[in-house]
Amino acid sequence: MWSFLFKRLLHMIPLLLGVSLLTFLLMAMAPGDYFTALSQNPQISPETIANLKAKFHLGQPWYVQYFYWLKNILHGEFGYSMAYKIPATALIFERLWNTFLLSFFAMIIAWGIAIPLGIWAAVKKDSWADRGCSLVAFVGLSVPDVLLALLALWFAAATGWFPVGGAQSPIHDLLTPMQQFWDCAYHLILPALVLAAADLAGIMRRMRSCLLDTLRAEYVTAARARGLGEGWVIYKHALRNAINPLLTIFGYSLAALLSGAFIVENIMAWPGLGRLTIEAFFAKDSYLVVDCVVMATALLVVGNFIADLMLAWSDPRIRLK
Amino acid sequence: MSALLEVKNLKVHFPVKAGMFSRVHETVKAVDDVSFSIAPGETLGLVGESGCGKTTLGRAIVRLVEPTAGEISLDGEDILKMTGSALRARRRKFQMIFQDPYGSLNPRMTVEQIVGEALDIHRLTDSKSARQKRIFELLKDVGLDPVYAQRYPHEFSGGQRQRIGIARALAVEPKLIICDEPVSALDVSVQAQIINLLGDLQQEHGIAYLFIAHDLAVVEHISRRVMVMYLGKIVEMSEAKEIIREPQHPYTQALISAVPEVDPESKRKRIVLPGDVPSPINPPGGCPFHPRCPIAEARCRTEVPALREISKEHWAACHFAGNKIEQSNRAGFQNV
Amino acid sequence: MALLEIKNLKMDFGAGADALRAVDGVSLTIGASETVCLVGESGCGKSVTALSIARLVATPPANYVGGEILLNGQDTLKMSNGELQKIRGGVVSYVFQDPGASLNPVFRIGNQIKESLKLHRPLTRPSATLSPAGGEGRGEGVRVLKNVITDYDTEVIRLLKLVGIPAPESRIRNYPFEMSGGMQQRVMIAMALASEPKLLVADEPTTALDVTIQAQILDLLSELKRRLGMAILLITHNLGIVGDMADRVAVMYAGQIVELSPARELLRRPLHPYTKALINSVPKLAGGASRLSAIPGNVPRIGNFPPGCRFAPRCPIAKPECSEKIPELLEVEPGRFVRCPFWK
Amino acid sequence: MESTPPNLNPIALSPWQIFWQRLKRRRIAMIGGVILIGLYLISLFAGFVAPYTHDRLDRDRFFHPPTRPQLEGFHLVVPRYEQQPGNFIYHAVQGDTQPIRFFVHGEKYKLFGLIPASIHLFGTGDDKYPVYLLGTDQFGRDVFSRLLYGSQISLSIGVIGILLSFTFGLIIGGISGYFSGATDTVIMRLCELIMSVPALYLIISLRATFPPSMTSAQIYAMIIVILSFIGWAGMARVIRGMTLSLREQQFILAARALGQSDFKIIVRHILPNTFSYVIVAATLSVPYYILGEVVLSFLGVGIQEPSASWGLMLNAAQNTEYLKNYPWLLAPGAAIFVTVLAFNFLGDGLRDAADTKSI
Repeated sequence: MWSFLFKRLLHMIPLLLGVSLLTFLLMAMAPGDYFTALSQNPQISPETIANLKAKFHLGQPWYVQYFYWLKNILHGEFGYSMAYKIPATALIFERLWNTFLLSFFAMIIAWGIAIPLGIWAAVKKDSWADRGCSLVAFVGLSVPDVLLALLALWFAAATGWFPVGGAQSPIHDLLTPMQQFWDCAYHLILPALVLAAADLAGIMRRMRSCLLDTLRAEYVTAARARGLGEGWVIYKHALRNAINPLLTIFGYSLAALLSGAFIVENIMAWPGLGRLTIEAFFAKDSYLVVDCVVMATALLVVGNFIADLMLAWSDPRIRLK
Repeated sequence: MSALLEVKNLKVHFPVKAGMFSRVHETVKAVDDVSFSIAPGETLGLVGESGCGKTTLGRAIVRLVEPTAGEISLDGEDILKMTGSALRARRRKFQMIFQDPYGSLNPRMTVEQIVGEALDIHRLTDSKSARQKRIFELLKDVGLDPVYAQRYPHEFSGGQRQRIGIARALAVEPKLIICDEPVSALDVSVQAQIINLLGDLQQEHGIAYLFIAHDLAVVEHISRRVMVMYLGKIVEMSEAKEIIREPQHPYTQALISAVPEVDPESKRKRIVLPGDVPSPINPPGGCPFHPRCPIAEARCRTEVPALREISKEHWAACHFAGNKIEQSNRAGFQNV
Repeated sequence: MALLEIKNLKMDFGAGADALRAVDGVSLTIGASETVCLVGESGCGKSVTALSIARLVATPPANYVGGEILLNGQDTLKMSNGELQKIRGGVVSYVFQDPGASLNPVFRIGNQIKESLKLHRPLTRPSATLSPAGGEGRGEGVRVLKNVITDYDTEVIRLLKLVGIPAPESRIRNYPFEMSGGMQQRVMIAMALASEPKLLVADEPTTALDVTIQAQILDLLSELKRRLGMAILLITHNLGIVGDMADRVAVMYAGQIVELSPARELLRRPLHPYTKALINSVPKLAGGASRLSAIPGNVPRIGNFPPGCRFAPRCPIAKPECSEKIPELLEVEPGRFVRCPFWK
Repeated sequence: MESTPPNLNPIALSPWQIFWQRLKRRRIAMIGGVILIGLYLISLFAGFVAPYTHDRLDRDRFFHPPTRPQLEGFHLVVPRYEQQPGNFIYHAVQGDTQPIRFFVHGEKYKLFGLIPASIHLFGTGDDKYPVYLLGTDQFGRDVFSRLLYGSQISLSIGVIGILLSFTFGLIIGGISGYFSGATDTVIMRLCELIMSVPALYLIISLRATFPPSMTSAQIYAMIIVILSFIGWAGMARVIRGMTLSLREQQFILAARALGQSDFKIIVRHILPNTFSYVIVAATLSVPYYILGEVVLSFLGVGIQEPSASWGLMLNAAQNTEYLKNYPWLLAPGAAIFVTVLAFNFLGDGLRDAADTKSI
């Protein structure tokens, strides 16, 4: 098992390097840069721009820039945001944390509802409950994130029950820590729900089909033949095995979640990585875009690694081979 | 008698990737130094348990698996040296029939297309009508009504599918057919049909067979000579009748005694071998059979027995060939 | 009273117009400590008949149309789920064809066996080990008194030893995939025996195994039967196994029993044309004959059983009337039943 | 010894015919299919069905609410709407109506982008009595007409994107699986790289490599290129997996034993056996391409004004004030929903129909 995990861990490094290289290359191919816009500003002297360019090695070929960027990363520096005029590190990590928070809670909500619902639908296969779930799932699968987020925004604006966007209220800094916590939760709940709703249907259907598959397995018949109760057969023997394929699709679900978060952040003004990416994109703040993409990828890769960890823990065939 | 097929010191080794950095750690010696020959029109039976390398051996002969070392000559030509189109052209001479009647036919092709493909590859018919005539002929040869030529495989039963597979192999008029467990997936009452069909076709066309199976009774019934394989090696080879009457190798003796017997009068004593069929990844040293052998001695653990001629045309790879296993020991049974 | 009495069992797959009859009027009895073989080719209904004893066929799609399955005198077809769970394992245990698939891959084998023990033979405090004398059925007839155990692990190890697994103390912590097919089948047998059943149903227990391993498992089964004295219903397509194991044999064809007879007599002198043809179509070691007498045609699929005698289209002695009326299963000699009016 | 199959169907059915028969029995899939055919037909004839062109501005009627046609005798009529001075609140004027007429002359458009025409399916022929079935947007453009014009972009991007990326995925995956070795390793690492970046982040990075302002045709092509660049990887991986397992199938071995060439084995044996999977996967993936365009245009980096696309139209709805007062601006969202739902219905039915060994 340890060698398996170690191998997976080592696997992440070339992957992240590859992704950063790819993004860097794409950014280098992008026409114009931050300074194109800057140089059109008559208030900024060409010398200032030249200085800035030199400072950030922008005159150099892209691969040289990449090595400087990489070197900085190894020192924990994520470069400098041209648009924000601050070192990117703090910015990135704050936004990363927000995206993580949003995705994490959305995931908890989605899996927390989808798993029991999927089990219920599988156990009550072909009943009205199953059909109802499957219809709701169809609708859920088909509502685009964009529309859902807009509807939530509309709902918030129409009822006033939820904040219309943002991660905290303007007076956040004046609140006591307890109040700050509730303020955060209050801002988090609607975007997290939207994100979860988009993800929920897929997981539910997967759970249902995985469980149905294992319920057809011969060891389930064998367990019944031993006189085990139906509940025990389903919840111990079948479910325990149905979890493994579900864990392997965790990665896909996480990727969808992060893309969904990108949309939700931008519509509901949640200050996460996705929103930062778009801001940086429009500002031609290319280092920041690269940082964002690498960070989002890292989040996904680490998520997949955790899924592998759980799979190895759950499935002895992987753990012991 | 000049041989049709001559296999000399054939080895098929597969690397097993294991460990952290996928270095080659171990090799599976699926086929390890095997030599034999088949005369034209003859049936050679090959029997062994799962994982003994019999399927790999069959596939290596038709070059579906690349051998590691050795020589395979067919009609005096070394087919291991051939590549590309030369090999493809030579494939007319040797064909294969597969075990799984469901997996061996492309589900998206009609019977006519399946059999016709063989004709097309080697351009065996020069007109559309000749092609169809030949396909109908082949279907009749294997006992199928040509009316069903436009049907898809899923409409046929297992036995009928196996007939289609045989027709496909026959289409190129091969001299040798490797039959890889052709009846083991079939119902008992259908098995006999296929066995008889193979026998009839051999009589009619003079094809030689290498007949691979795990069922000794089937192999013995259809073959003139029989080889017994264990962990990649031939442990015994002789005429079929002789090997049943006078098995020399203890493994062969156990195998024969383990065949369930329909006749209630014949009370052969069942020899129950202890232990499992070992994995070919780490075969035991010395004689590969020694951990399960009831008559093994110290010598068997270290010294690999050579395949030697015990009596005329009867070969066995055992230091104590001919010694009978008398006691039927209760395998792995412990008193509780 | 026989241990198991199947009376005129009829079972369909599907219902209404789409119903396909899979088992059509099967009657079979098994006495205590008797070994009965159910022989037939694929799709003849032998496995579903066997699974029906503990009602393990899912309904739907299966649909019991008629008949009774009396186990210890009680009809399992009428039992509630609770009662069924008591007899499953408790009275009748199963061993299936593919041991790799019938063991749960994610649990250690020791725990899987323990699960059966906990269910059917819960621990008794040492002080209470004095069991009431000689009670076979306590009250309801489905309850059977079991040997008392005081420690699960010891019992698991004893069972593993019983089925001939070497070094059972270390094996109990193994997962199924760490064992060979033969060892897995031994574990399945140990699990079936854990609840001390009266009847062991073995559904093609050696079909997925190698010949030498098959010999081991058959040997084990006969030895266990000799020691423990339970009844065995052995499902197989291999007539060779019958001679070794069975007291009586039932031969099934297309959902019906066509011949039922003491094993040795059936093999020595089969009466039904299908049984005869089946025996003749199997190659025998040193049999000599250059040509097997094959049965023409194909095994009929469920839903496509021919009218009248179902074997008639493939039968060498069929007469025109065979295709019209389904013949009865009649006792033609003491203990020998044949479903063919022309058996002579 | 003749062995004729006694259980054979009287009619020979090809695997495709069986597939179709199974599909026909799934009502929900057929509903999805019919909806899709309808949507694509309407989109094809958008210029004719839409009463107005996508860029016609009605400067007198910003945020006009959806027109409510009424039944007057045997005629469908639309009322005239009057604007409250000073804000965008409109009221129907009672009694002042015009009948809706069919096949009316209206603005010029080009059918299929080629044939000049000016006949519209319906309209009043009088600009004082506009038919704004779904209201107008902030520039006074007819949302319904824009929805139809937008469908041309949104719906076609899905299909063209799928065709492109699946063609690549099929070829690359097939090659990778059949030949294995170093080619395989390189291709699979590349797929992994692409798939390990959350899709939208990659889309934005790719978008950055194109100039910010392009013609609408260029933007259209760019979106397809971007989406296909991301889409081929997943397909290639799956096809490779299927090829690997098919390669070991005995009918492939049989073809090799017969001396069939590698190329013909791939074309005749391997690819046809992946088709049913590919069709199912393609149907279920079209929504992702449609949504990809929606998101890009919504974020303002895709289709640009004055062209119409569903994502771009939704962009206007992002303003909470608009959203609260003019909810008809969400109409494109409903259109996306219906389209995606129809694809999911059809795809699910296709999957069920294909999901057996006998095909």
